[in-house]
Amino acid sequence: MRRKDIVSEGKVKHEVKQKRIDEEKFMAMRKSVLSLWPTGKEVDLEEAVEYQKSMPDNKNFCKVIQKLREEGRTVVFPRAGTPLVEDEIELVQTLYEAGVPLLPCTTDSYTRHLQFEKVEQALEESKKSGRAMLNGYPIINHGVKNTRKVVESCGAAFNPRTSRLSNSLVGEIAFASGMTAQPTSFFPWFGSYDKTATLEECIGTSQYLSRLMGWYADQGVIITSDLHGWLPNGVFPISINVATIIIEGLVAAEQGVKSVLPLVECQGHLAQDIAAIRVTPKLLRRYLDRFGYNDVIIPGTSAQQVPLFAFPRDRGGAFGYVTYTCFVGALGEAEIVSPRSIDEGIGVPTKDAHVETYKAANWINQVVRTQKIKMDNEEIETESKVLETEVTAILEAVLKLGNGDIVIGAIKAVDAGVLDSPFPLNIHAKDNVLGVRDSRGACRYVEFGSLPIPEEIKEFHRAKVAEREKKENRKMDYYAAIDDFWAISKGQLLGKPRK
Amino acid sequence: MRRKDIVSEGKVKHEVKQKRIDEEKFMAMRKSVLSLWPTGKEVDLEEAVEYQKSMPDNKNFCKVIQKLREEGRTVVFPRAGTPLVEDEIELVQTLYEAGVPLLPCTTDSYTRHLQFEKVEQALEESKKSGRAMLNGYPIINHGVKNTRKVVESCGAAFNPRTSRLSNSLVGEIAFASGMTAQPTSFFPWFGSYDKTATLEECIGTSQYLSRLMGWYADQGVIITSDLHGWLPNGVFPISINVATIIIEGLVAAEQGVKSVLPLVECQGHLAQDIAAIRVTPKLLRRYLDRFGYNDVIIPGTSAQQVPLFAFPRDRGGAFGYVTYTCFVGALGEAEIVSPRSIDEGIGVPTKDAHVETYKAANWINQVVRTQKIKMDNEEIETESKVLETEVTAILEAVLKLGNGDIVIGAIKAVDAGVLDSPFPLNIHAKDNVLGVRDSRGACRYVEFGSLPIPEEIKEFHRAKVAEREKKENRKMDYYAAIDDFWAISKGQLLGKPRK
Amino acid sequence: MKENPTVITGTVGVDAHVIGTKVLSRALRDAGFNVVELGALTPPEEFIKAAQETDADAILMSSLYGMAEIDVRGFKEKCLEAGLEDIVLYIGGILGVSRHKFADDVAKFKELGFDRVYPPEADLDAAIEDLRTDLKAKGKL
Amino acid sequence: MKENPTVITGTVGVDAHVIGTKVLSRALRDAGFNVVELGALTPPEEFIKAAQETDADAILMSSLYGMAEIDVRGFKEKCLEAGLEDIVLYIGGILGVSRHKFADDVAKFKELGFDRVYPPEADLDAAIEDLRTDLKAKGKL
Ligand code: B12
Ligand code: B12
Repeated sequence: MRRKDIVSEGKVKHEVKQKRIDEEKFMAMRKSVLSLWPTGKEVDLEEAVEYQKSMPDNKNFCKVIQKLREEGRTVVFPRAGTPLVEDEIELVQTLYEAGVPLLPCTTDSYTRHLQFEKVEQALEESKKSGRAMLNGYPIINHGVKNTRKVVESCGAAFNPRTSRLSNSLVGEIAFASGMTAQPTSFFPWFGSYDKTATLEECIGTSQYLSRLMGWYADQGVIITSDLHGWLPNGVFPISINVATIIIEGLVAAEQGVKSVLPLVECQGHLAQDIAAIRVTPKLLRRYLDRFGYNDVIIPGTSAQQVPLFAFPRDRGGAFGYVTYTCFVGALGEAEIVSPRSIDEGIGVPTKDAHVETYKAANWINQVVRTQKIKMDNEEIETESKVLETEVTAILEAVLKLGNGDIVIGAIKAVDAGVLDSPFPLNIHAKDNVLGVRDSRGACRYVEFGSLPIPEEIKEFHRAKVAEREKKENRKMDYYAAIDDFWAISKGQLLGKPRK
Repeated sequence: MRRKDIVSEGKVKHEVKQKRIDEEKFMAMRKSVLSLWPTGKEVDLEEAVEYQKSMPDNKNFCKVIQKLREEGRTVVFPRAGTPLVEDEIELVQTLYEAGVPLLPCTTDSYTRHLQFEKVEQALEESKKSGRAMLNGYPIINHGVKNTRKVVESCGAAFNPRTSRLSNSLVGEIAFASGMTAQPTSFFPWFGSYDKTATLEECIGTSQYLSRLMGWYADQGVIITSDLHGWLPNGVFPISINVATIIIEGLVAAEQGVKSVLPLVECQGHLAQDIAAIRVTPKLLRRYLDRFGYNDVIIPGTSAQQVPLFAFPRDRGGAFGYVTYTCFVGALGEAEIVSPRSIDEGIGVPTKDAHVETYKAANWINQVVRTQKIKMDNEEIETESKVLETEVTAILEAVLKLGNGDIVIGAIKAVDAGVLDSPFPLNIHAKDNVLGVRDSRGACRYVEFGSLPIPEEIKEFHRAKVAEREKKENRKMDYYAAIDDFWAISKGQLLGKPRK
Repeated sequence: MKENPTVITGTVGVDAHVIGTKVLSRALRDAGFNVVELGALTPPEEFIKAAQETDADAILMSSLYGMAEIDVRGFKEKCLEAGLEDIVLYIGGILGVSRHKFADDVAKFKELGFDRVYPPEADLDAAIEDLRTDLKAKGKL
Repeated sequence: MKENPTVITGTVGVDAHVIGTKVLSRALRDAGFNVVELGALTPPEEFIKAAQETDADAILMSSLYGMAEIDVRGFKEKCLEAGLEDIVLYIGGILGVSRHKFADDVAKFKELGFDRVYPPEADLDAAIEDLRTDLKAKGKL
């Protein structure tokens, strides 16, 4: 059952540190990766670059976001993928016509586990039965020729989503097919998806894709990497997430990536979320510049609603949460919002649930952005300062640990608990930290573990937590954190104590 | 078919001006009103006062709103009513348990047209068939004894909604049954419901109910009047609505009403809507004080989403509009928001549609109010100033026309078009005015008619409209107004020109 | 054959929703029709009276409050009695209560004698084209 | 009869949703159980191995990603083969894909050999009460 032996970047290994993989090594790695499945042969980098260059601006993820920023618009980035090429074409055309200029290409679970023979069977069955027998688009089995048909079928720019195992080969096929973005994030793998992989292994996998993007960039084709960071499982101040986004950005930049898109997790507190939407790209820019990656573009920002919390299971509450997130994202002037569907708490969303969700989201986005509302108040300012101070302190500690090498630093920082996040899935994470909300719903630390948060900021958190403790006359501990974790699904920001 | 001969206040008339109806006259009027149907005999004012006084604070509309204000909460005020007493009890209990502390009691259409025999038949049929054969609760036929059972069945405070014709008798039965609020608004009747009645007739009807509330107040029982004003049919600056709310407040106060609740129509532009939520109670207070009604309480404010516009007919868009309105109401710190249901654009809402709507609304209200978000920016300030200036100018013009008598002034102002609103239903309204949105979605005048708007404010409107004209390279006229009217239902704030 | 056919508009029964019929009336006027605008809350009999008095070619009725079916029962018959056998009858708006299929409305109101039935948010330009077609067919345009 | 019965927790198959099983494990520990916490992404065989090694009294499995049915087919049989005929088997989480009735999950997983089946947002105190009851019935508490 353990698949640690199968690595998506093939059998050839490189040394994992903050250093560009050298050309020769990279080409050897590519050979190994492309040999994982016959469609790998369809990838011809030179021809792919020509193909990419022949495409108009609306097919380039980076350029589309830059245009959205210019126009002051916010759009939804949905999740979608279906097994057969013809169905996928219909799906992406429908979404594009519904006003979605940026599209994902979500792969299926077999692809994610590199089980390509099973995909073949399932495709056969899908064709025969007329029903989708896979939960996504098997991009590797379909290969470049077929996937180009999908890409060319509508005016959107594409961004595939897949697993760590399949990341490298999916990227090869996707970019050769005209897709122009993909996550190079390694912290989500570590924190949320992969139980036993070390951070070093996760970074290693990620560097391949970044290097591939870098190769395209060298030839003048800008492919965007979206940066997710370590996802907070539950109520937790966002500074670790932001710091790890920046680490991922630096790692991508070193491999030659020229466009990075930070994905900011919105946790429900308006001032904190708007602060994060503003501070994240600002600090990312600062650190990129500091290390000389001045030519790396940050085309915009995406406000995310990754399922951090249990989602409301009633349709009313679900729409409340979805629209609220869009409201905050649009007020924060993010170019993209990524809400979950209203069926999030129930199961895999139906097509209707998808469509209704995006219509509600677009309603809010349009109506809010038209108004160009100025959002500034003391709280946003305070939260911005606190976030900036925390992220800076964390990053400096990481750099120190790595002696200036951000990769080495990150690996050591995880071992030392200098990077830590609650409820991690990975056995190598420390899991010594915890967050709760304060009495106005802002996320605060209650257990700092070994996080390098400056003392005066710790005091700030403690005071806020104490305020709520006094107000509610109970301790803010693990149990309170769990109550807060459930709150959003019950239409509240603050958890009520269980009887 | 014309029912102008049947007047709800019975056959006895009073002189319509800003003067309290004298006791003797009022009692004669009451006798006539109570004789309209046998249950009128159940009303014994002295006993009713004792009954009202025996009830706890949570049954009093005014006190509930004062408490909400203290606690910094926003709640939904729904619409609901069903014919049989037992069913109505079940309904109000369900809503109360769902977290709704203020409940309507919506009457059926037969009651609204004083067709009490038809109600009797329909009640019989409802009992036999087990299906609701009336579209509301026939409060007059059920009478005081039955209705007290409804009022006592849960912890909410009640506020009946009915028509002009039935207004007086419904109030008599409702207050004797322990309900503690009702609209005394006459402008909606004039502007939206009654085609041929003059404003004088509408005010006459309204004064009866205000006097009745005043009578209760004299005995120490505070009954709240909610003030709606002249509802804008379509995109139209809110100043006429606010000015007429204040006129209604003054008329109610003169009759002895001691608690008035302004209902502010939200039109979708955040800065304007928040400005209106703040300015309306402030100006209402100022004018009440100016005329010596210092002891009249304004317990809070309600942010409304009366169906000014065609509503989105798709569920996603409907949830977008509903939650957006709640968001604005909660940011504005209104104690009540009154969104329409998500089925508004479709037809009479199902029970599920009601429940889902209120759950979404409450999600937003709770999450936003917990945060105590400070909303202040230049635009809100500008819109507040403009609104205050306009409303003051309009009210001063009305008072001048009436030589200090606000009732006479209002009647003359309507004839002169000094009070006017687009797309009126009433044949006596001038209909010489029009509104459109500016390029950021704020409602502006394009045709001022005879409205007494100060010249510099007119210039402000003209400049904003010109800006949009330039941007869109088309004239902002009747056709643009119609495009804007449809926009909200299409997920936009600004209408797009029809091809 | 007329250049400017006369048409009657209004909402029927005790329906107070006036905006739609106002918009429709203006569109008809802009399109060159002679419009007799009865406004909201118009009893069915008044439509017939107005049609007789103005020798109208069509009635374009609106209803939004869901009770149109009851309001217009027997309307076609009354038109015939009043000698309006040739008049074009249209109705539009929200013609039923609660969620329901528009196709059912069409069937129901055609049965009740209406020539054409329009859904909410109907495209008025298309409706006016329909009207021209129907009037031409009857030799009235 | 034990004072601190031993229970095994974890999410089965390739399900990575670890939060629920972490919360459940802590609640069990707080309630005095001896908890062997296997965490997320645990193959079915590992549950059995752990149960054998620790002489466990119950397995409380979680699954949220909708594919539990496939993961636990034949699990009861393997328990029997491994000599765990007496072990209490619970499962909870989101046990099917898309909108569906929880009652169907209950039927399905009881059929597959589980003693009790829990819905999303299940009340853990109640579940622990159930566990005590079942363990008592088997003379294990
Ligand atoms: C605005 C409005 C009001 C305003 C009306 C102001 C006024 N005097 O006009 C006010 C607040 C007063 C109001 C009151 C009520 N309303 Co109202 N209202 C609406 C609302 C939101 C919009 C209606 C509207 O103006 N649409 C815009 C206009 C331009 O569109 P339209 O009328 O459909 O017309 C267009 C087309 O349909 C077409 N068209 C129309 N007629 C015809 C005819 C022909 C021949 C053709 C070709 C085309 C055509 O042309 C127009 C332009 O494109 C609708 C819900 C919705 N649709 O969003 C509810 C709605 C119509 N109202 C409703 C109800 C129940 C009421 C009340 C009974 C509520 C109450 N208990 O107080 C009262 C009724 C009063 C009465 N006696 O009729 C219900 C009707 C339910 C049903 N059908 O099952 C609705 C659907 C809301 C709901 N879901 O409950 N309402
Ligand atoms: C957080 C989350 C994630 C996080 C998980 C972080 C982590 N490592 O734990 C991340 C982002 C990584 C994630 C990833 C994915 N997710 Co996810 N995720 C969620 C979400 C929002 C919340 C889950 C959660 O933590 N709930 C809170 C915990 C405390 O509750 P719980 O686990 O249900 O447990 C409670 C009870 O059920 C009970 N309980 C649980 N087990 C047991 C057992 C017993 C015996 C008892 C008595 C009680 C009990 O006790 C707990 C406390 O009360 C849900 C949707 C939702 N429910 O809101 C989707 C959801 C579970 N995810 C889903 C999917 C599809 C995925 C992905 C496949 C998405 C993708 N394509 O990337 C991946 C799967 C990765 C994998 N291999 O499993 C789907 C599953 C679909 C289905 N069942 O039909 C859901 C339902 C979302 C959706 N609607 O699509 N997800």
